[in-house]
Amino acid sequence: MGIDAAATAWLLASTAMVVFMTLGLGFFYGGLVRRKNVVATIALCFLSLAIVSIQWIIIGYTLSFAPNTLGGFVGDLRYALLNNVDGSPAPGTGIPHILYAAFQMAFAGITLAILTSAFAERVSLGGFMLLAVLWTTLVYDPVAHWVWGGGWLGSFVKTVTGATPVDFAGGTVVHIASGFSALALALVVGKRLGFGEHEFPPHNIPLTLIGAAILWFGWFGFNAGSALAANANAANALMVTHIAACAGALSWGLLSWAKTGRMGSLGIASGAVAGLVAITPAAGYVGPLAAIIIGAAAGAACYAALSYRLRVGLDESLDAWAVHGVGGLLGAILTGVFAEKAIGGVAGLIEGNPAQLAAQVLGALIVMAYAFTVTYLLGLLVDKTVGLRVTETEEYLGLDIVQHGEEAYSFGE
Amino acid sequence: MGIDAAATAWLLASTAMVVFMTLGLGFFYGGLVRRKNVVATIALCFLSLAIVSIQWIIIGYTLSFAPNTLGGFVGDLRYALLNNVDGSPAPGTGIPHILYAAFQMAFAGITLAILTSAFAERVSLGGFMLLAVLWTTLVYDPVAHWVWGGGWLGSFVKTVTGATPVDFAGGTVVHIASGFSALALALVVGKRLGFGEHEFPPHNIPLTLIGAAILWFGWFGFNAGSALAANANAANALMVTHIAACAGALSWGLLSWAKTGRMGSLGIASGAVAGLVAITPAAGYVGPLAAIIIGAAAGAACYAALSYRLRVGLDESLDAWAVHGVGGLLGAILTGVFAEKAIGGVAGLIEGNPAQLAAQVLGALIVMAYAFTVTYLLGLLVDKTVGLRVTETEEYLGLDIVQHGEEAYSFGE
Amino acid sequence: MGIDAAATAWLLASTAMVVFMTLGLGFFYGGLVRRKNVVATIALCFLSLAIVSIQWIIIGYTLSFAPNTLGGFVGDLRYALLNNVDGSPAPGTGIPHILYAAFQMAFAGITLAILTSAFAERVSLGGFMLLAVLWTTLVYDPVAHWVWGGGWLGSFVKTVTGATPVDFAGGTVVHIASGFSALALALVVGKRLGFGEHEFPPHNIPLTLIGAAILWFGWFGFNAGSALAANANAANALMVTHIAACAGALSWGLLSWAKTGRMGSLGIASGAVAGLVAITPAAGYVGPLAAIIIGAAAGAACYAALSYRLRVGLDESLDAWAVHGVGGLLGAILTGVFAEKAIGGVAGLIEGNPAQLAAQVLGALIVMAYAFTVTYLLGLLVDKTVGLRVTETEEYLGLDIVQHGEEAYSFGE
Amino acid sequence: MIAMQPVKIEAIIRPEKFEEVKRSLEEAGYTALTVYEVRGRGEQRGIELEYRGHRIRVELLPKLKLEIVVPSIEDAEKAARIIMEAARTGKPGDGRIFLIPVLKAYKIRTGEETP
Amino acid sequence: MIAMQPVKIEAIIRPEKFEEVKRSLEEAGYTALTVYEVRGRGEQRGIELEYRGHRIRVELLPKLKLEIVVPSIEDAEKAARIIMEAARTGKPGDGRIFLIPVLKAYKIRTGEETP
Amino acid sequence: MIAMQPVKIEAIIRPEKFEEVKRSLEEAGYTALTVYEVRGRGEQRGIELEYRGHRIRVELLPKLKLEIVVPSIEDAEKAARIIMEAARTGKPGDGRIFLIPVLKAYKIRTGEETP
Ligand SMILES: Nc1ncnc2c1ncn2[C@@H]1O[C@H](COP(=O)(O)OP(=O)(O)O)[C@@H](O)[C@H]1O
Ligand SMILES: Nc1ncnc2c1ncn2[C@@H]1O[C@H](COP(=O)(O)OP(=O)(O)O)[C@@H](O)[C@H]1O
Ligand SMILES: Nc1ncnc2c1ncn2[C@@H]1O[C@H](COP(=O)(O)OP(=O)(O)O)[C@@H](O)[C@H]1O
Repeated sequence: MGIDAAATAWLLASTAMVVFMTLGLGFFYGGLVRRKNVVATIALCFLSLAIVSIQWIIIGYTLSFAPNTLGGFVGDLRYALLNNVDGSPAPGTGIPHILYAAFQMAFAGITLAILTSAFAERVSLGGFMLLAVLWTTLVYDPVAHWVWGGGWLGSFVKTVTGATPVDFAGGTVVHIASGFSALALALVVGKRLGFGEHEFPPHNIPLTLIGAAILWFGWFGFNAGSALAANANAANALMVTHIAACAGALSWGLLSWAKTGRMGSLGIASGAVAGLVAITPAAGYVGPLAAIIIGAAAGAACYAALSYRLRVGLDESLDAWAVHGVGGLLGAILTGVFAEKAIGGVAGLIEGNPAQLAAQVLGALIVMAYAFTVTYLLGLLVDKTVGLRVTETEEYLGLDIVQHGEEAYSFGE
Repeated sequence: MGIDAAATAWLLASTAMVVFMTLGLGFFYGGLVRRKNVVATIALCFLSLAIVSIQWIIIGYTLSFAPNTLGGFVGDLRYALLNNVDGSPAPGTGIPHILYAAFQMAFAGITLAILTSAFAERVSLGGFMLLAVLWTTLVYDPVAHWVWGGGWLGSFVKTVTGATPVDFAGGTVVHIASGFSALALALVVGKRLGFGEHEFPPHNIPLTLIGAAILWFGWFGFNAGSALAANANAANALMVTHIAACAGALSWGLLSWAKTGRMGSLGIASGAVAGLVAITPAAGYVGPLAAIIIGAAAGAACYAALSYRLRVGLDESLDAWAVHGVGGLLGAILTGVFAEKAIGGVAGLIEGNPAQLAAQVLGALIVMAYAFTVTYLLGLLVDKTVGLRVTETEEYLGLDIVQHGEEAYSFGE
Repeated sequence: MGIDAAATAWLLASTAMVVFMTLGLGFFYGGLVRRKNVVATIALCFLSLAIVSIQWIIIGYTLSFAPNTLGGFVGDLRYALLNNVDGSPAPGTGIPHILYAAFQMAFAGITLAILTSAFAERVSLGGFMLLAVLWTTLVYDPVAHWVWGGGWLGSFVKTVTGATPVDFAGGTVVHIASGFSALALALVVGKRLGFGEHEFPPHNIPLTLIGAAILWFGWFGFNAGSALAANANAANALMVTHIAACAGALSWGLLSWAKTGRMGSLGIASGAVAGLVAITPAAGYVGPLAAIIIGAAAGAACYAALSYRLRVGLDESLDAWAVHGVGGLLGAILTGVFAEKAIGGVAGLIEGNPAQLAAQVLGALIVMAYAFTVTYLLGLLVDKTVGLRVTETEEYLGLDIVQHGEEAYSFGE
Repeated sequence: MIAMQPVKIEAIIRPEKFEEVKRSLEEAGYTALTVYEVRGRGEQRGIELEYRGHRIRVELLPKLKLEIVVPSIEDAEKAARIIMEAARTGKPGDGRIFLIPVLKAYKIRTGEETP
Repeated sequence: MIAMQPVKIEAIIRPEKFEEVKRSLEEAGYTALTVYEVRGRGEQRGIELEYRGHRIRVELLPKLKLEIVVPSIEDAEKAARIIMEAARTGKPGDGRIFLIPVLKAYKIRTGEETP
Repeated sequence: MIAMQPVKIEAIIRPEKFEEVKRSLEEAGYTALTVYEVRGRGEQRGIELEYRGHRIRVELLPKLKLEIVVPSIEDAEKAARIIMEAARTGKPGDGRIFLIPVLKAYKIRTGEETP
C-alpha cells in the first residue's frame, strides 16, 4: 500500500487531538484538587506526556510495535531510536510509519497521565519521574504489544476461547491498564492526610469542565483516528464515540439526580468520560444504538464504582479506577456483546458468537491482572527506594509551593 | 459518487470542532454570569449537546433530512434510529452517511445551547430538559428540514420571489432560530430578580474569552465543514469566516471605544461572534471583501441590538437574540446582497439579482416567525406544567448550589 | 498541479489550529500578568489577529508573497485586496490559493501577538493599534517576503555563503522577528512601574497552562501544516515538533530543578514552547533524534536567556525575546547543523555542508538586525506621536479598568 | 471612653445592596470605606429549602463586610442608621452592624494621628 | 465596660478544622458567624523545610478567620473554649483567638439594637 | 483599660508594599501577622482620571489589610510607626492604621491565654 494522503491528513489532526487531550486531562484533574495542588496536578500530565514521548522514540515504540521477541512479551529492537521508522507506510496502513509512531506515542502519553489520579496531592516528583519510565516500559509497552503489536495474548486467548480479543482504540491497553494501575498505586501510596475526616472539595469546577471539553474533543481523534483512515469505519467510530459520551453524561447525571436531588456538573462530565472510555474498545465494531446502551451502562457502572470507592474509603483520588478501569472493563466486555460483523468484521454475543465475549473477558482480565500486579510491585520498589510520597509537612503545605515553587493564584495583586 | 476520503478527513475534523464549540459556548456564557450560576450555565451547554444528540439519532435526523412528508413540514421516518444511515455516501455528497448525520447532529446540539442565554441564572433543570426535547423536535428539526432537507420553504419562496433562499452553514437554521427563540423564552420566563435594580457583572472574563477562542476555532469546522468537501469552496468559507470575525471584533470594539472611551474585551469577543454569525449563511457565496463588510456591519448591528435590549430592559440575559438572532438575520439578508455567482453559484443584488435578496428576506422572516411563535408556546406549555423557572429563594441562592449541589470555586482550601 | 484534496483537508485544519494558537497565546500571556491587566493582555492577542488579518487581505499578503518588486524588498501589488487569489492552486502547491493566503495570514497574526510581551501591563491601546499596522507592514511583510516570498535575502545569502537559508515554518520569520522586535520595544517603552523593586507574580498559572496546551496543540498545524501537504514530510514535522516540545519541557524543568530545588510548571511550559520555537525552522529538515537535541538545547538556552534578562533588569515582560528570539535564533542555526538531505532535501553541517550553517546564521542575523532596528524606530515614532505607554496613574490602576472598562474577576457576587 | 474616641463600623450586608449603601453613605459625607467578601450565617443558620423532595440547607451565604472608621460614636450611630436604611430588604439575611472602639487612628501618607 | 457589653470573637483557624468548629459551636447554641479566608504566620514565621537540599520557608499559610459577636464576655469565653477544643491539633499553626469589645450591635432587618 | 491590655493593629496598605512592611516588622521582632485582600477608598473617593476625553473614576482599589495583635499599646504604637515608614509613598492611597483594643487573647494550640 502506498501513502493514503487523506488518511494521513486525518491522522495528523488526530495525533494533535490526542496530545491536546493529554494536556487537557491536566485541567480536568487540576480543577478537582485543592488550590494548593493544582499546578502540581497539571504538571504531572505535562510531564507524563514529555517523559513517555522521549521514552517512546528511544525504546517504547519498538517494544510495543516491532515483531515479537521474548515469546511475544514485547517487540524486538528494530525500531529502537525510531530506526527504520520513516515516511514509508506503516505496515498494513496507508499512513507514514513515523506518523503511526507519533499517533501511538500520544496514546502511551495519556495512559500514564490518567493514572496520576492515584497519588494526586501527595506524590513526590522524583518518585513519579522514576515510576513513569518504569511503568511505561514494563506495563504499557508490553500490554500495547500484546493487544496491538501481535504479542502472545491474541493467539493465547484464541486458543482458549476460540476468538481473538479486539480493542479498537484502547479500552484495554489504555483504560484498563491505567485504571487498575491507579488502583494498585493508590494502595501503595495510601490516603491523603485527612481523607475520611474532612471534605476535599474541588477547587475550580469550571477548570475541570474545560478539561472535560478538551477530552471530549480530543477523543474523536483517539477513537476515529484509530481507524487509521478517513473512511466509513472512522465515521462510525466518531458517531458512536459521541453518542456514548452523551448517553454516559445523561445516565450518570440522571441517576445522581434521582438519588441526591441534585445533578452535579462533575457527574455529567464524569459520565461523559465514562461513556467515552467504554466506547473506546468498541468504536469500530458497534453501531449508534449499541453506543447508547454502552454509554448509559458505563455512566451507571462508573457512578456505582465511584460510590463504592468512597464507601470503602479508598483514596484513589481522581477516579481513574472507577471511570477508566471500570469503564474500560465494561467496554471491553460489551464489545463482545454488541459487535456487529457488518460494521467492523467482528460478531459478538448478540450475533450469536459467545466466543468473542469470552475472548474479550479473558483478554481484559489478563491485562487487568498484569497491570495491577506489576504496577503494585513497581510502586513498592519506587516507594522503598527514592520514595513515592512527600512528607507530611510537604503534603500539608501543598505540592505547588513545595515541589514547584509556585502559587496557582496570586495573592495581593 | 463514492466516498471522497479527503472530504471525509475534513468532515471528521469539522464535526469534532463543532462539538467542541458547543461545549466552548458553555465557557463563553459561564464567564458572563454570577459566580453562583457558572456551573449551571456550563451544564446547560453540556446537557443541550447530550439531549439533542440522543434525540437526533432516534428521530431528529430523519425529521430533518429524510425526504418530505406532511407536505414538506418534516422528513419521513426512514432514517429513524439511524436506520439506513451507514457508511455509504450521504445523498449528494462524498462523505459517509453516518458522518453527515454526525456533522448535522452537532449543529442541532449547538442551536439549543445558544438559546440557553434566554433563561440563564433562573431556569429550572427539569423544565429545561423537557423544553429541550420539545424544542429540538418541533422547532429545530422542521426548520432544518425546510432549509436544508428539501422541505416546503424553498419551493414556496421560489414561487413567491423567483429565487430559492440559501443558507450555507446555518445563519437561518441555527442563528435566527436560536436567537428569536431566545427572545420568546426571555419573554416567557421573565427578568432575573434584581435585573434593572443592580448590576450583574460578569464573574470571570477570561473564562468567557476562553469560550470565545474555542468558538472562533470551532467555527471553521462549522462553516468550512459545510462545504462537505476539502475543496476551494471550503477554503473560501474558511477565509471569509475568519475575516468576518476580525471585522466584527474591530467594528464592535471601535464603536464602543468611540462611544464610551473604553473598548471592552467582551465587545471585541462579541463582535467576533457577531461577525461569525453573520458570515455563516454567506460563507460559501461571498468573497473576502464582502466578508469585511458583513462582519463590520454585524459588529455594529449587534452592538446596537444589545444596547437597545438593555435600554428597553429586556433580560434576554446573554444576548443570543442580539448577537445570533440579529446577526443571523443580517447575514441572511446580506447573503442576498453580496452573493457572487463565481464563488458559490448564486448571484445576489449586486450582481443584479434582487430576487435572491427577496428570497433571503422572506425565508428568514418565515423561520423567524415560526421559531418565535412556536417557542413562545412551548415555553408557556412547559412553564405551566413542570415549570420553567426556579423559585425566588432558589434563584437567590444560585442554581449551582441548589440544582447541581456544587460550588464552582472552593472556599477555605 | 491541480487541487490536492487531502492537502486541502489538512491545511483547512492547520489554519484553524494556528488561529486557535494565536488566541491561546492570550491565555498564556494573560495568566502571567497581574490581575488588573489580564483582560488587556488577552485583548492584545485578539486584536493582533483581527488587525493583521484585515491588513493581510488588503496589502499584507501581496507584499509578502507576490513576485518581487523594489529589488526583492517586498512583493508587488498583484494580490492586493486578494485580487487573483482564488480557488485555483497557489503557485507550487496543491492547495487553493485562498487557503494558502489564509494559512499564511494566521502566521502574520501570531507574530504580532508574540511581541505584545514587550509592553505588557503598560501599553496604550491606541499606540498599539497604530504600531500593529506599521509593524506588520514594514517588518513582518518584508521579512516574510525575503524568506518565503522569493525576496532578495535568499539569493544574497547564497552569493555570500554558497547556500540558501531555509526556514521551514517560521523560526526566522515568526520567532526571530517577533522576539527581537520585542526586545527593541521593551527598550523603547521602558520598565513597568516598580519593576526591580517588588515582585510581579503571575496571577493565574492554570490560565497560562491552558494557553500552553493550546499552543502545543496549534503548533502541529503551524509546523506540520507548513509541509502544505498531508504527506511524509508533514508527518515528520509533526513528530519532531512534539519531540522538541517534550525535550524542551524536560530540559528547562530539570535544569531549574537542579538549580533551585523546584521545578516550576511555568518552566516546564516555557521549555515546551522553547522547544517548539526552536524546531520550527527545522521541522521539515531534521529527524526525531536531532529534535531531542534541538529541544533540549532550546530549553537550556532560553532558560539561560531568561535568567540573563532578569539579571540585567530588562523588563521584556513576558519573554518573547528569551523564548522566541533566542529559541528562534538557536533553531535557525541548529537547522544548519542537523538538516538531513534524506528528510527535507537539505544537508547540514553534520552531513558535511558547512555552507548551510553559514547561510542559516547569516539569514538569521540579517532578519534579526532588520527587525530590531526598524521596530525600534517604529516604536519611537509611535511613542513620540500618539504615545505607546499609558500614564503612571493609568498603569497603577491597571489597563483592564482604564482601557477596557472591565474587571476580569467580579467582586461581590 | 470619651465621646471623641474614633469608632469602627463593621457592617455585614447583602452583596447586591453594596452600591446602594455606598451611595447613601457618600451622600451623607462618609466616603472612606474598606470592603471585602465574607460568608456567613445568622441565627436562621442560612436558608433551608425543599428541592425535588430533598431538604437542602445552604448555610454560608456570600456577604460583603464594610469597615468604616469615623471620628465619634455619634458619627458611627448616624452612619449605622444610613447603612441600615439602604441595606434593608426586610427578609432574613439582611445582616448586622457592629460598632467597635478604636484607640488610635493614623494616616500612613502623612504619618499623623487622625481623629 | 459593663458585663453585658457584647463581644466579638475573632478566631484564626486551620481551614480543614472549620466544619468541626462550626458544628461544635452550633451544638452549644452559637449559630451565627461570619468567616473569610486569610493568610498568616505566627511566631514560628510559618514552616521551614528542607527539600532536595534546599531550605524552603513557607511564610504565609492559608487560614480561615471566624468572627462571632456574642452578648457578653462570659459567652465569649465559653465560645472561645469551644473553638479551641475543636480547632486544636497540637501542632504549630493551630491559630489564635482574640476577644474584641463591641460598643453596639444592630440587626439590619429590623433596625433594632441587639444585645 | 490598663497598659498591658493587648492591642490589635489593623493596617490597610498598598499590596505592593506588603513585602517591605513584613520585612520591617520582622526586623523589629514582630513576626506574627494575618493578612487578607480588601478593597477600599479613602477621602479622595479613589482616583479620577481622564481617558480619551471621558472622565473615569476608579473607586475601589485593591489593598491588603494586615492584622497584628501585640501585647501593649506601646508595642502597637511602635509597630504602627514601623508600618507607616515601610508603607509610605507619599501619594494618595497609602492607607490607614487603626488600633483596636483586645480584651483577651488565646493560643489555640496550648489553650492558654496570652498577653
Ligand atoms: N452574631 C453574629 N456574629 C457574626 N456575624 C453575624 C452574626 N449574626 C449575623 N452575622 C452575619 O450577618 C449575616 C446576616 O445575618 P442575619 O441577617 O442575622 O441572617 P439571618 O437573617 O439569615 O439569620 C450572616 O450571614 C453573618 O455573616
Ligand atoms: N499576634 C498575631 N496577630 C495576628 N495574627 C496572628 C498572631 N499570631 C498568630 N496569628 C494568626 O494565627 C495563625 C496561626 O498562628 P500560630 O498558631 O501562632 O502559628 P505558628 O504556630 O505557626 O506560630 C497565623 O497564621 C496568623 O494568621
Ligand atoms: N475611614 C476609613 N475607614 C475605613 N477604611 C479606610 C478609611 N480611610 C481609608 N480607608 C482605607 O484605606 C485605603 C487608603 O485610604 P487613603 O490612603 O485615605 O486613600 P486616599 O488617599 O485615596 O483617600 C482605602 O482604600 C480604604 O481601604
